[in-house]
Amino acid sequence: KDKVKVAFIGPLTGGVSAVGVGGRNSAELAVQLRNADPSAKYEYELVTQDSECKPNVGVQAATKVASDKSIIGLVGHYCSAVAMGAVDIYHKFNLPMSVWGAVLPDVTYGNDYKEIHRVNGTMINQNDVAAKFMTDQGYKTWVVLYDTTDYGKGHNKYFTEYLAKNGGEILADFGVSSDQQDFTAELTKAKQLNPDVIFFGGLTPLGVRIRAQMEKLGITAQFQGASGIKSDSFIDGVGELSEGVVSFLEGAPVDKLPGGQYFIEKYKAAGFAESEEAYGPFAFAAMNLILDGIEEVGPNRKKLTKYLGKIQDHDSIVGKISFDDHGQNTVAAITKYVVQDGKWVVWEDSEYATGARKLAGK
Amino acid sequence: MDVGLLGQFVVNGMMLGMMYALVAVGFTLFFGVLDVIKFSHGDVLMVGTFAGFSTYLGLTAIGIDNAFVQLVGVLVVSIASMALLGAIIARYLVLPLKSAPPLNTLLVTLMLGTVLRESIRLFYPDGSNPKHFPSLLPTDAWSFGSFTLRADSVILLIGGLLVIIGVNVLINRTRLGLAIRAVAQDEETAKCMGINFKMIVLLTFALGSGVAAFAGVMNGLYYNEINFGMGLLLGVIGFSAAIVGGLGNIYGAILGGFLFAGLQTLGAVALPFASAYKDVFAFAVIIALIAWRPTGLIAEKTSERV
Amino acid sequence: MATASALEVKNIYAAYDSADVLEGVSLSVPAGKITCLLGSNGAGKSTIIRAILGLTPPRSGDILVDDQSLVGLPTHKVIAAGVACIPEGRKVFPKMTVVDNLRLGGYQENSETVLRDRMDQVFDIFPRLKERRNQLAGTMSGGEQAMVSIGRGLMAAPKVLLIDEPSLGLSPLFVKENFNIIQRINNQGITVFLVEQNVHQTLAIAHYGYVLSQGRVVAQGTAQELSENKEVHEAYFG
Amino acid sequence: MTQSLKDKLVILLLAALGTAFMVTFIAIEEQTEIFALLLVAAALIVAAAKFGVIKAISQCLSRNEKLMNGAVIAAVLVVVFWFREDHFPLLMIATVMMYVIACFGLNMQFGYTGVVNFAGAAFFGIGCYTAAVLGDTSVPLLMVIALGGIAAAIIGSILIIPVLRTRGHYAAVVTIAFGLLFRTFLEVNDTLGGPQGLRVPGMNLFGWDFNSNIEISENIELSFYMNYVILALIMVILAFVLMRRIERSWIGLNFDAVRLDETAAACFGIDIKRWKITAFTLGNFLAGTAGALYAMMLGFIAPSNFAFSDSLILVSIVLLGGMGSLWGTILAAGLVVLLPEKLQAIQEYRFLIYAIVMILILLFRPQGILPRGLRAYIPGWRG
Amino acid sequence: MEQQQETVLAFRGLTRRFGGVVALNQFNMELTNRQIVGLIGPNGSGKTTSFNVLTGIYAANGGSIEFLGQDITSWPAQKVYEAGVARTFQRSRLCLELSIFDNIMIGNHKRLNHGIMFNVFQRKALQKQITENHEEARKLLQIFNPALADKMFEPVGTLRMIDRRRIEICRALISHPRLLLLDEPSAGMTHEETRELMEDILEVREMIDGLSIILVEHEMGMIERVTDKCIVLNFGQKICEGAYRDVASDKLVQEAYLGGE
Ligand SMILES: Nc1ncnc2c1ncn2[C@@H]1O[C@H](COP(=O)(O)OP(=O)(O)OP(=O)(O)O)[C@@H](O)[C@H]1O
Ligand SMILES: Nc1ncnc2c1ncn2[C@@H]1O[C@H](COP(=O)(O)OP(=O)(O)OP(=O)(O)O)[C@@H](O)[C@H]1O
Ligand SMILES: [Mg+2]
Ligand SMILES: [Mg+2]
Repeated sequence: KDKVKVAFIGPLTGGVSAVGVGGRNSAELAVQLRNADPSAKYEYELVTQDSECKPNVGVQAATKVASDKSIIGLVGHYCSAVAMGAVDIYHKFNLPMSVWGAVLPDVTYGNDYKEIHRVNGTMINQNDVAAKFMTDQGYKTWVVLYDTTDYGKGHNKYFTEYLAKNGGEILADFGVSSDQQDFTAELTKAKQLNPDVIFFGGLTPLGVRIRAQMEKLGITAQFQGASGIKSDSFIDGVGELSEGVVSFLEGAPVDKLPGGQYFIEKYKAAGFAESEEAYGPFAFAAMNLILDGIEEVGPNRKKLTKYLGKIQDHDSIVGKISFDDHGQNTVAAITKYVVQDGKWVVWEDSEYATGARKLAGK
Repeated sequence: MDVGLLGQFVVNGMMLGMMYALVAVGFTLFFGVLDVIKFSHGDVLMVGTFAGFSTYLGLTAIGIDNAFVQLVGVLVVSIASMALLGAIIARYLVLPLKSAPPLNTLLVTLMLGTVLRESIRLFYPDGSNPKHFPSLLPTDAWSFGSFTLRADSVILLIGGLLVIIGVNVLINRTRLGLAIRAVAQDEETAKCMGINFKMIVLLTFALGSGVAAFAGVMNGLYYNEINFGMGLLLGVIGFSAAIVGGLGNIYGAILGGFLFAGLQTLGAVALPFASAYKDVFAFAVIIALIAWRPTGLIAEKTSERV
Repeated sequence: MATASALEVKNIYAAYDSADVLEGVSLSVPAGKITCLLGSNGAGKSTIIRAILGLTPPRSGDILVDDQSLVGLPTHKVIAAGVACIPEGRKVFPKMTVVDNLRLGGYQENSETVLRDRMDQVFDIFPRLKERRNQLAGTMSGGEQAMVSIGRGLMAAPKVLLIDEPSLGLSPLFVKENFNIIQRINNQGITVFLVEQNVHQTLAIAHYGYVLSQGRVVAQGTAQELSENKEVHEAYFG
Repeated sequence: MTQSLKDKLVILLLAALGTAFMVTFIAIEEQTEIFALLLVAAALIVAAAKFGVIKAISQCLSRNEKLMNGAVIAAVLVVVFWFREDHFPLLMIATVMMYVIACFGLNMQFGYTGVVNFAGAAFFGIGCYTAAVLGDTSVPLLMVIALGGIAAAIIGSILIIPVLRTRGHYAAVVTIAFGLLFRTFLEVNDTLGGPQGLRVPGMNLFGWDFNSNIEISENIELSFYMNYVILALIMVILAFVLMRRIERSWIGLNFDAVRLDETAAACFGIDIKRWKITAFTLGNFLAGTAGALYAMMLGFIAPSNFAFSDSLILVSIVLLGGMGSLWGTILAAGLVVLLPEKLQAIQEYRFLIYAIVMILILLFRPQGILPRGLRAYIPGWRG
Repeated sequence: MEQQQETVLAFRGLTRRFGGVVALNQFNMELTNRQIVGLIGPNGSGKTTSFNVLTGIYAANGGSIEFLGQDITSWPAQKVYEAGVARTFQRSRLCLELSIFDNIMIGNHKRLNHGIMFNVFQRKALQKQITENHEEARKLLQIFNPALADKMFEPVGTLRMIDRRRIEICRALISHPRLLLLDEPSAGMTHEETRELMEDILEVREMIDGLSIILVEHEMGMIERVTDKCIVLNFGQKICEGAYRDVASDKLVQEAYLGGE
């Protein structure tokens, strides 16, 4: 069999490395499984690069991967700022790629590069659903906290936008820095405003701190997070306080899909030390998509780009994938989750949906 | 703003300030004894917290679940292990470099901070994710209107205060403190006075690191959340606080710590345009303060003669 | 010599990383006496003191205090053996008060009352220090610092006191007084090993002396003998 | 054989050896090979030091400074040409060069004058943002590089009062605070792209587009990074000459005096403020110019590139190389930029390894890899 | 030869306090052209302080300083140096990492061109200035210790204390000052070395036009031989002034400073 190289880029060091390593493991799993498949035409080799979640490092990594002609396809980027810097390079070197985690709309919609695809949804879809769902639950007033990274600021922007559409009211919003420890000042002010819900746009570590400190100050409002907190480590981090926290994530719930179950089993069997985290399935799906393409059209960047451009209703462990003309997966269903007994449970399956348990303030 | 709310801000700010002050005291100590800045201080704090956390897990695992016993166990293990770590750092990284340019020590300890942080991230089970630190203190709370006072906060504040007072007495009133100050100024002459130089340096680093571990456990108990990156910013802020207050005396560290916490709280609460600017605000004030008092708010007594 | 040696230096060699400084120096400091060491700049006098204190450990040779070998001991153990030192250039702790400086002199003494007694004695000798007890030593004039340094040496109540060029930068009156003080110290039974440039006055109070040149002892004898030694006279007496 | 002929041969041999080393080091990817190469190099250096070869070589080099400079430039050109078609190695080489320029700036500040600056990345970043903002305007891009430097110098002047009034650790905090403030400000404030960052147009010199590959003939197409490497090399040479000339002049002497003893310097008429301001401003200027070109080359910048940790990387380059040592800075920049990159295969462990390597180097070479020597006003001249 | 009796330096009621300590108390003195004045007094009597106030390191709390007809009381150190005052320090303050030549050139500041253009671009002219000054420094060093003249490019840190003192004096002299302040130059030297130093200083005085010297010393032999006049300080106050012989026999001085026989 001929050897073919594919690549993965993600943050393997630094604050969000947990997600990055989970993504890398998942991509690696996809390659391993493919290599174990006797019917595969090629033998694949995975090249991984660390972006440190820093644009300059990410651009270096992108250049290294893109300029290596033996690499045919790439699954890359969890951090949007890095993705934004790197897309130009993929275009320049005609490297077909799929994003596996970055949620900023501009990554796909900010350019016309046909090389760029994304299997996960953008934060637009997510906040649309989130705002609608929460107002439907009868909540009226919010206080928003967001970290001042592109992720947090983006969520703040879109959530505010969609909440206004659905008639919710934001009493105040607070930008916090992504390494902040203490939120008592912001939360004390929030407490005074007495909102129904505290929305947090940001990632798990801050989400954990904010949830824990709400308790300290005796804030009883409902806590709602963006996709960034939908991880097991959020639950581990806040302990019992996680009960009833809601969050929203693109993609169909993995364990509900036949392929998803398979992924989870295989991931466990492969014996990775780290968890796959929320975006592991996307990395896995994206890598499989690339591998499918290479199997189909051969190890050729241009052909692979063309192949990806035509993807419609492609089966994957995160549901069907269909790219629009910006390479954005349009079937990005959003799943609503709630924590029940120390587990993220799909809302519709939860006791909250049946009314057996109630969200805060209800 | 009503009084209750104001009170709430004050108590929150004091907790934060106490944490900063404890870190700053560590910096002051190291600076005091060897004129070095040990930048891994924040990370030692973090490791101390994880050591405490592991102790808690261990105690729970062997069936000890009395909160008080657990608390004592957590504190003892955490402080003792960090004191040991501090001494090891002093012995193998700081002392060998004492004749090199002072910035080198800074760089080495900075790198050591990275080593500690990365080690926890990579080798502690699931170390890259935040951990839930247990509440081991009574959680009674008293509410007065919009003001909630929790028993654990009060206990932590008092504990922090006692530690700082203890360190201060140790430095200024005891023979050990005298030796520490002497070693800081002139190693060779201190030796000639019969001071065991190495021992004093190791002790000081053990002391400072023990205080850091205490601050770390306090941090964990207060926020109920710990993570491998928690020490980085705390270290930078603690260092800034020690400097703004004025190096070389513990009151400066305390003042700096509370000042910094006050600025951040004020920034978050009172900035009309956007609370996201609160760090910009706090650091800008710090720069202005240093420009105004270039050797710290409680200025170091000058002794240089021409 | 009839008296027993409080301090014996036996054939020591010492060097800094660049150059050899001491090349086989042997000295003996009789107990209860003042022994002086003379020699020009850079002869290696201070190096001998550093070697005794363990600050610049000798490469070979032996150093004995009361028949206990000091070679290889860390400095604080040397001090514990009953040696104290008034270092070259005073070396007061600049950011500490006079009182703290004096306390450090008696660092190895635990008893507060003993320390207070000794401090009172020091204040008796140097009333200026009592006046300035809370001044930072670093801000004092050169001579005042010398007082602090000597006082600090006395606080240890040592068996052997090493003094390196104490009169450097002192006023003539004070130099005289200084030598008186040294004599007084000696009269209290403390063995003194004195390094000096001021040959006349030194020999006037010393019992025994050595002359060092380029790392070797070139002359030795009683103070009397040395002041009459013609060569020494020519080389070192102004 | 005459002494001078021997010298020349030695230098040529060294240059050849150095070139071979650089090419291999950059080209190999296999971790074991990288470690083997580094070990061999380290062993060679240690052995050479043991047998006094290093000393002889350094004497030989200081006798033939001009030749040595030429040989180094030639060696770099050979390496660059070797990788003419490989984008990534060229990108890394250019990155090293830009770090070198920025670190020269820091060297001027605390290597020479003792003005500590822990906000190097911020001043570098000001250059980057200048390039981003001015890149689309009609300002000639070569000018933009200079303007990047000027912007860094001007914004730096906000700090002049606190920097002049403080020393040591106090000054460190001023710059640390500034660095943090700078980054937070960029992140919070959306006018400069906010946390998402900004695109930066590439360099374009009189119609010569730096961002397209250079086609020499049908089959030979040089990487477009070649443009940046060459421009960066020119800038490094200019910066080096500036630094050298300053060091070997009365200004360098004034800088040293200010660093070593302000009181004595003042008593001999040296205007402490003037020289501190000069060093601080000039240093920031250099960092700013490096930043401007870097941004153009990278094409994209965001606030997270200019964090405290990035400033520390710059500082560590200066310390590792040896304070005030220009060649040391160049070596250290190469090491600090390339080593983590070369360690990519160990992935998430590489920071750990990197930090450990740094600690070891600093423990065994506290004065830096190539400590700065005494000032030789005129090369080879001894009065 | 006709001696110009121009006043070079005058202190009028100079006062300086440190907290409660009055280091200088209404100190008056005058110094004329080419005079060597010995400033003596017990330890802590304010000698060094008077140098520090004069050279602008400390501000005066009262009184004035006049140098060559100008009031320089509140001038910063740099300006005082430019006007022609150079000094040594009681505790040597050389830059130990720098070469002998560098250290001496620091003292030559006012005679060097510090323009950025000159230093960076006019290398030829700069090199000429360097070689010229090197020659001059060499000549000066030759007087004090010929061996040092051959070690011009070695770091000062490797030298003996006594040579460091000599270099400090050269650093002060190289700029041809009008007034040289020497703070205990002979401390730590043997008699022989002290005598040599004294002769060297006298020799230099012949070379430099109109050089006046204030000498702080505790070595009375030196004071006696070189000074034209002595001023005795005690507790910051002048207690006596005159030729050494007269001063030495003064009862107050005997009591406070010399300690009579
Ligand atoms: N730390 C050091 N490193 C290298 N050489 C040194 C060091 N200290 C002293 N020396 C050299 O050792 C020799 C002897 O020095 P030492 O201080 O013992 O002389 P000394 O007799 O005490 O002279 P002085 O009268 O100046 O005090 C001198 O040549 C000196 O330059
Ligand atoms: N910076 C300062 N802070 C506080 N006190 C000072 C300071 N400088 C000098 N003094 C005090 O002023 C007095 C005069 O000191 P000065 O150094 O002028 O004495 P001096 O005459 O030079 O003595 P010596 O011969 O011992 O050097 C001393 O009592 C000293 O303690
Ligand atoms: Mg000596
Ligand atoms: Mg004096």
